Amino acid sequence: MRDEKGNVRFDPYETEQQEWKKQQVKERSKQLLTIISPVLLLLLWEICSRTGILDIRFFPPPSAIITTFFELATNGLLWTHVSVSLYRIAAGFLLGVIPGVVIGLLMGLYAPIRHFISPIVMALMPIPTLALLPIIIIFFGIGDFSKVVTIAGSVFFPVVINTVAGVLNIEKVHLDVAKNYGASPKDFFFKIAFPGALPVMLEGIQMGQAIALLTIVAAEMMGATSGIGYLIWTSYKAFMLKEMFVGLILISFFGFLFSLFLRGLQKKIVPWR
Amino acid sequence: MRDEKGNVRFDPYETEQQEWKKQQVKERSKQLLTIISPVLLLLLWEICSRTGILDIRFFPPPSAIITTFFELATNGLLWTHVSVSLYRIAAGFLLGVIPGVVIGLLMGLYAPIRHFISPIVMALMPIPTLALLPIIIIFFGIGDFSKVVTIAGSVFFPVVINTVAGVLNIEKVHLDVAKNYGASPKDFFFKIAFPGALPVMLEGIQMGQAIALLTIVAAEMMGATSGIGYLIWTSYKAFMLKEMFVGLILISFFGFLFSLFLRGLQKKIVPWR
Amino acid sequence: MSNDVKISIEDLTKVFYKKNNSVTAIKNVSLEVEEGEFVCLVGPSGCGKTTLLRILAGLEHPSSGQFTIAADSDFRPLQSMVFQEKGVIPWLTVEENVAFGLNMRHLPKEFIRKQTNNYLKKVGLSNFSKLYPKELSGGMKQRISIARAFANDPEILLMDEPFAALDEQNKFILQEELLSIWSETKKTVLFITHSIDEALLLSDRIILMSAHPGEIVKEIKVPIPRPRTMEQVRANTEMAEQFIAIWNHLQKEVQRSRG
Amino acid sequence: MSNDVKISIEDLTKVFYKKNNSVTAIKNVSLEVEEGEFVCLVGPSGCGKTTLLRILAGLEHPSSGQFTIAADSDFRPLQSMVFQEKGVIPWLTVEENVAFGLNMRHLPKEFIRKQTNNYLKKVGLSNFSKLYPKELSGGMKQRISIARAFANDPEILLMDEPFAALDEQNKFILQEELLSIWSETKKTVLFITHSIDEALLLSDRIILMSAHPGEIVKEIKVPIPRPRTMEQVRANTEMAEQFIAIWNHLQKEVQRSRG
Amino acid sequence: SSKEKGSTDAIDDDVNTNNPSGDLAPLEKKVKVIIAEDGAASGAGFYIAKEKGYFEDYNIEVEFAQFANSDEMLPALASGEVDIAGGVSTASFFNAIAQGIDVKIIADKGHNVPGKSYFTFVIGNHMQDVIKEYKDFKGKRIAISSKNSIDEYIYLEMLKHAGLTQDDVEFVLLGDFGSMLGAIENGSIDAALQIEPLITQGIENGFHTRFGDATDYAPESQIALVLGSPQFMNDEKNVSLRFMAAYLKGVRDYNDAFIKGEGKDEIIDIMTKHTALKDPALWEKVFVTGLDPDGKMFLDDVVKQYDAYKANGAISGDVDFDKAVDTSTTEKAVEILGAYER
Ligand SMILES: Nc1ncnc2c1ncn2[C@@H]1O[C@H](COP(=O)(O)OP(=O)(O)OP(=O)(O)O)[C@@H](O)[C@H]1O
Ligand SMILES: Nc1ncnc2c1ncn2[C@@H]1O[C@H](COP(=O)(O)OP(=O)(O)OP(=O)(O)O)[C@@H](O)[C@H]1O
Ligand SMILES: [Mg+2]
Ligand SMILES: [Mg+2]
Repeated sequence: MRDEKGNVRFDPYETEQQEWKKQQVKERSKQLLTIISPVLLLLLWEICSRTGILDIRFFPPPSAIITTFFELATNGLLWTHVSVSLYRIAAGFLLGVIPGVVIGLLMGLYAPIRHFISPIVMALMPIPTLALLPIIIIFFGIGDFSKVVTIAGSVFFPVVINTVAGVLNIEKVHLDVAKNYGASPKDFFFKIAFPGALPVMLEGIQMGQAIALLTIVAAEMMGATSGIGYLIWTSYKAFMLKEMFVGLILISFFGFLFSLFLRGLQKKIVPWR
Repeated sequence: MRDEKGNVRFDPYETEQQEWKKQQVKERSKQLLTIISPVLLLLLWEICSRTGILDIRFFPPPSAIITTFFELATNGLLWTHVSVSLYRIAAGFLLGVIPGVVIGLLMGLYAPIRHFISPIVMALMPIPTLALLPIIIIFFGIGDFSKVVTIAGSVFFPVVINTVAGVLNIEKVHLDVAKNYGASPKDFFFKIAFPGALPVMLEGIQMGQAIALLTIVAAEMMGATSGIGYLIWTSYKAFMLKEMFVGLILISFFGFLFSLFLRGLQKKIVPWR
Repeated sequence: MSNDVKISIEDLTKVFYKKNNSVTAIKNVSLEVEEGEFVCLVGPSGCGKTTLLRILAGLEHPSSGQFTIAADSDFRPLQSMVFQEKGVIPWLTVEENVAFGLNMRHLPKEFIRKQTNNYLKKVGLSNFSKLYPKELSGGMKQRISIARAFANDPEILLMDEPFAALDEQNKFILQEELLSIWSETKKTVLFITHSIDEALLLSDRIILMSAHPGEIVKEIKVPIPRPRTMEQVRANTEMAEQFIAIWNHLQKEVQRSRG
Repeated sequence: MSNDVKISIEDLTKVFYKKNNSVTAIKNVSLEVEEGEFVCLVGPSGCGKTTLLRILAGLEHPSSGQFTIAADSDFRPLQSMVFQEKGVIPWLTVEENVAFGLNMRHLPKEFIRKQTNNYLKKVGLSNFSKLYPKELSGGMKQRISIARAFANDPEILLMDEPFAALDEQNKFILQEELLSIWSETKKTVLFITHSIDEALLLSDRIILMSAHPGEIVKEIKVPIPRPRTMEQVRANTEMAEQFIAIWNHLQKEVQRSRG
Repeated sequence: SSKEKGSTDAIDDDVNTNNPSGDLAPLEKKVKVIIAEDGAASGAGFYIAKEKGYFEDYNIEVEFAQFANSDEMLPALASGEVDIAGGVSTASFFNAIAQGIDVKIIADKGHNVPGKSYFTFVIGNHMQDVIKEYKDFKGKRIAISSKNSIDEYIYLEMLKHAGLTQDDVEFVLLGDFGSMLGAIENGSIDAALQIEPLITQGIENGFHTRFGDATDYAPESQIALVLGSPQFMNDEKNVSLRFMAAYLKGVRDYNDAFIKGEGKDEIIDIMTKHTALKDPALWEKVFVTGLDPDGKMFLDDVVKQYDAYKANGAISGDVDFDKAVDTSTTEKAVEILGAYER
């Protein structure tokens, strides 16, 4: 395009469209990277264990692990493990989140409760689940419930801490609004405190989800007869590393899935963010 | 005080001073609660195990645990365990935090790196430490270093994730300021990206500290000959529950201490907050 | 306009006491506001305007002195406050925000719906009623805050610099809207502002305060008849004089409190 | 004041292209600013003022057209921007913030120290040099932003509503300070504001823009001699006319863009 | 650690009573041997030999590396991180060998002494009136600490002995023995295959009572084995021979103490130092691990166990026992020390 003076002129709209298209290509190549990187990692692993850079006895190549995965999948055992673990994770997660939220809200709203409970939370939090297993067995036996409790125990702490932080971080002006418009304690709780704390609370819940998965092996170490953690632990103890890696990859897969799921849920639950 | 009309009048200054004093008393009683609550818990435990509500064989009363603590302390063994574990925690913590911060900053600053690495981080994060122990032993042997690596591995993830979040959360206007004033890449990194990400990063480090403690038992389950985790594990296996509880209480104590320490450090490191 | 006293403030003092330093925010403030009057409170920053309003709003206790708000009806709340932009509650939709006061009073659903829709229409937000505040501009958020307070139908309205964060053009549009709603409802309003133009445009009476401790030092009746326009305010030479008078007072107070 | 052209903007257009809707932020903007001139850009919200400034500041690329900033000296940076309050970097002390541009240019330490102290004194922040911004009021933060830009000694200064967030009294104090520093340095300034009073008080020339797409529709020379005071601006009837003219233009543009 | 080991050329097995050990000459250079341990009493031979200076006599320095259980030692052993380990017979162990992890089975590290089994069944107090005979296990919940291992093997032998099938009882996998105490106390399980000293401690604390004796149905079960890393056994024969000689001396002292009752106090002293059982009085009560003074193992039983795991599908690949079992060093050491007088 040339203007009256004969200079080359560019249509600004076209220029920006070109720019935008370039941007889009870049964007897509980034997304591609996200898919490529795990594939690349697996490929590297495959090559390393085939060429002997990785000890094949300890690191069976992904192809072998996938074969094992299909074997386990076809004989149906895998689904038992997966469904049992998912049930325990879900139940443990809920059993940790619900009291975590309730106690967290109470702590956030009432300073004496907060001052009373927080040192206990601080003291109990660093105690590793692994060390609590015997105590859990004594109290809750060896059934499914003890696994659920184990998971719940580790989910509880991040949820409680973030819920308290969430309540304390509610902007003062919103408390003023509630007071000025005469909110009753009940209304205050449900219309201000709970939704106000929700975003930070959900961060804690997201963390709780990660921890629930991290705990499943410890939870299913004892008294279990199935579950992904059981699969990992017994395979490992029987030196069936391919089976162990199937379990690890399953956990990693579910971790990924749950994260995405919770992020999606978060958008639904806090649409105002 | 009475004004000219004979009404009782209050000196506003005095009224507020009284109010303030009342507030102070309240404040102090809250602090008292914070001290009372763990004491109360221990007392309850003592009473329960003395009256048989708690099975004394599984839950030795705190008094007995304290006696054991002093026995272990006087024969010097305890200090070996504590110092060895503290060393491992400190080293593992650093070994997790430093790469976590560096990789996190790179991921935050360079989108392609972020897109490439984040799926790997997401996939590896849910894998429980417990299941990684054999792999760690293969790579790093059974010496102290393998324990340090175990701890580092679990510290790494929260730090990396929060560092990325920290960088991405830097206010756009600060990036504009840097660009407008012609910051070089190096200056940008050290004057904007790093300090800008620091507050969120420190949250991740705080979380990493908690996880380092949670991991110590798993880390010292294998190939260790001392350490608090070792103490807990071997005492438990030998059904020496008093010793086990000494270990648990030590962990809980250090967890408390580290939290306070890091909170203090945080105030020093980010004085602008 | 009747001559009944609606707000009566008597010798109000507020001291913020802390261990090492205590601040007397307001000192011996006495003021009467008539039913239906629109009063602006103007004064240098930190002179205690917000503190006074918060005491009236029940968000702060006075250290000494008292105030009364005359109640015409048992069903009405005594006062409602128009907060700044940030006072809009982000997790409630536009509609829910406007209905907030009514919901807190657990009025009949149908009544709430009608009242809310009515005020949504008045501030031009009917089409946005289901949106969350984050999707709205600053001016629209401020409209929510105003609608919320008016919808609550209180005896008096308290406003603390509701338009401070808006740009000049938006500010004026909202000022006009506020005046139009106010003239329909004839509420008694106590309004804080730093903007002399705003005070001149909106109020029947301007109360000038001194730098801290905040005391009332002067009252100015605004002489222009309503409805007013900004052009009138700017063109009127009497107003220009008033402006400069207030301006000089504030400059002096600011200098004094800095020096 | 020389008559050299300092900023020359030629037929600048900026389109924000998105998949479904594209916005033409500014369209065919041509403008010349003389050396040492103080020019205010006034226009309805969303008309592309910020976009234009960001292009000059090198923070955005134009879609078509070009601009040049005449450089007197090789050592000076071409432009520096005064950002709003939030542009003050919270993890740098007041001093470090003011020295930011100089530090980025890695000038000699001693020079930086002198230049920084000089401008800290000019904006009255010498006593606060070691504090972090969070400890300062909004007005003081804005002083940092101004000192930072002036200390950098650029060919031209770009300011995007630097005083929008301040209250009226503080705003005026800062306006006076800005004028005093400006009159010492005689920098070329391009200043965005929504406040007509501000534009009348500060500028040599006011450029009026239309609602989007942003085009320049009118230029107004401000006739009052410097130094000016707010009293003069308010008392002067010619100014009052100017005010109302601009005011009406803006009201019309706002109505048009809403309709 | 293997790089610093002594020469590997010719085996120096000359016996000379003037040597500090009274038999083989000490190594020219001090050599460090790392032993993987899990704190079990079956490591007695190592502890005693260390404390009584039998290793030192040969200029061997030993270092113990603690593991939670023996399976976790295998990777460390195969990669040469440790030289010696105690292995409990498990599918994992055979699997590792079958998949190319080269370890050598060299000597006995634990078997049940008839009538005094250190690894046997216990029943909860709530079962005392219910379980009188082995067949009464029918319908009960029995905890075993691992599958496809000596534990399950003994369990299955017991069921066979009781005339029960696996479907007749409820199998519970409970990862470690400590947890069995809690589980049996609160009634989550009815019986458990428990190990000393937890058996005795559990009896003392009233959690459970011993039920029968494992030698009733599994008389010659090889429970634990001493394992050597292939490098250590093949390339450092001078060291491994001396190591084994010292170990056997330790084991013999142990037998002297617990079987013959000679020098018991000193041995108990050593045991309290190295194991988690710190109470000397309790050592008088526990049924100690049987350790053969000549290092002999029930090899037939090892093969039988292997076959059982294999039949269970728990093993992929095959173990060549000729390659995996290497008792030559042990036999040579016995030759040098002379047979133990029982
Ligand atoms: N909660 C509080 N604790 C201590 N001092 C306070 C508190 N609230 C206000 N003050 C002090 O009281 C004085 C008056 O504050 P107030 O906010 O009422 O002023 P203002 O007139 O609203 O100022 P602005 O125009 O800046 O909004 C100030 O000196 C302030 O520092
Ligand atoms: N990065 C961007 N992407 C898309 N559209 C943009 C972007 N930046 C600005 N715009 C659009 O360009 C137009 C002009 O915006 P700009 O911020 O320049 O206006 P303004 O005159 O500064 O407004 P205000 O007075 O409110 O500051 C607006 O319609 C805006 O929505
Ligand atoms: Mg105020
Ligand atoms: Mg703008």
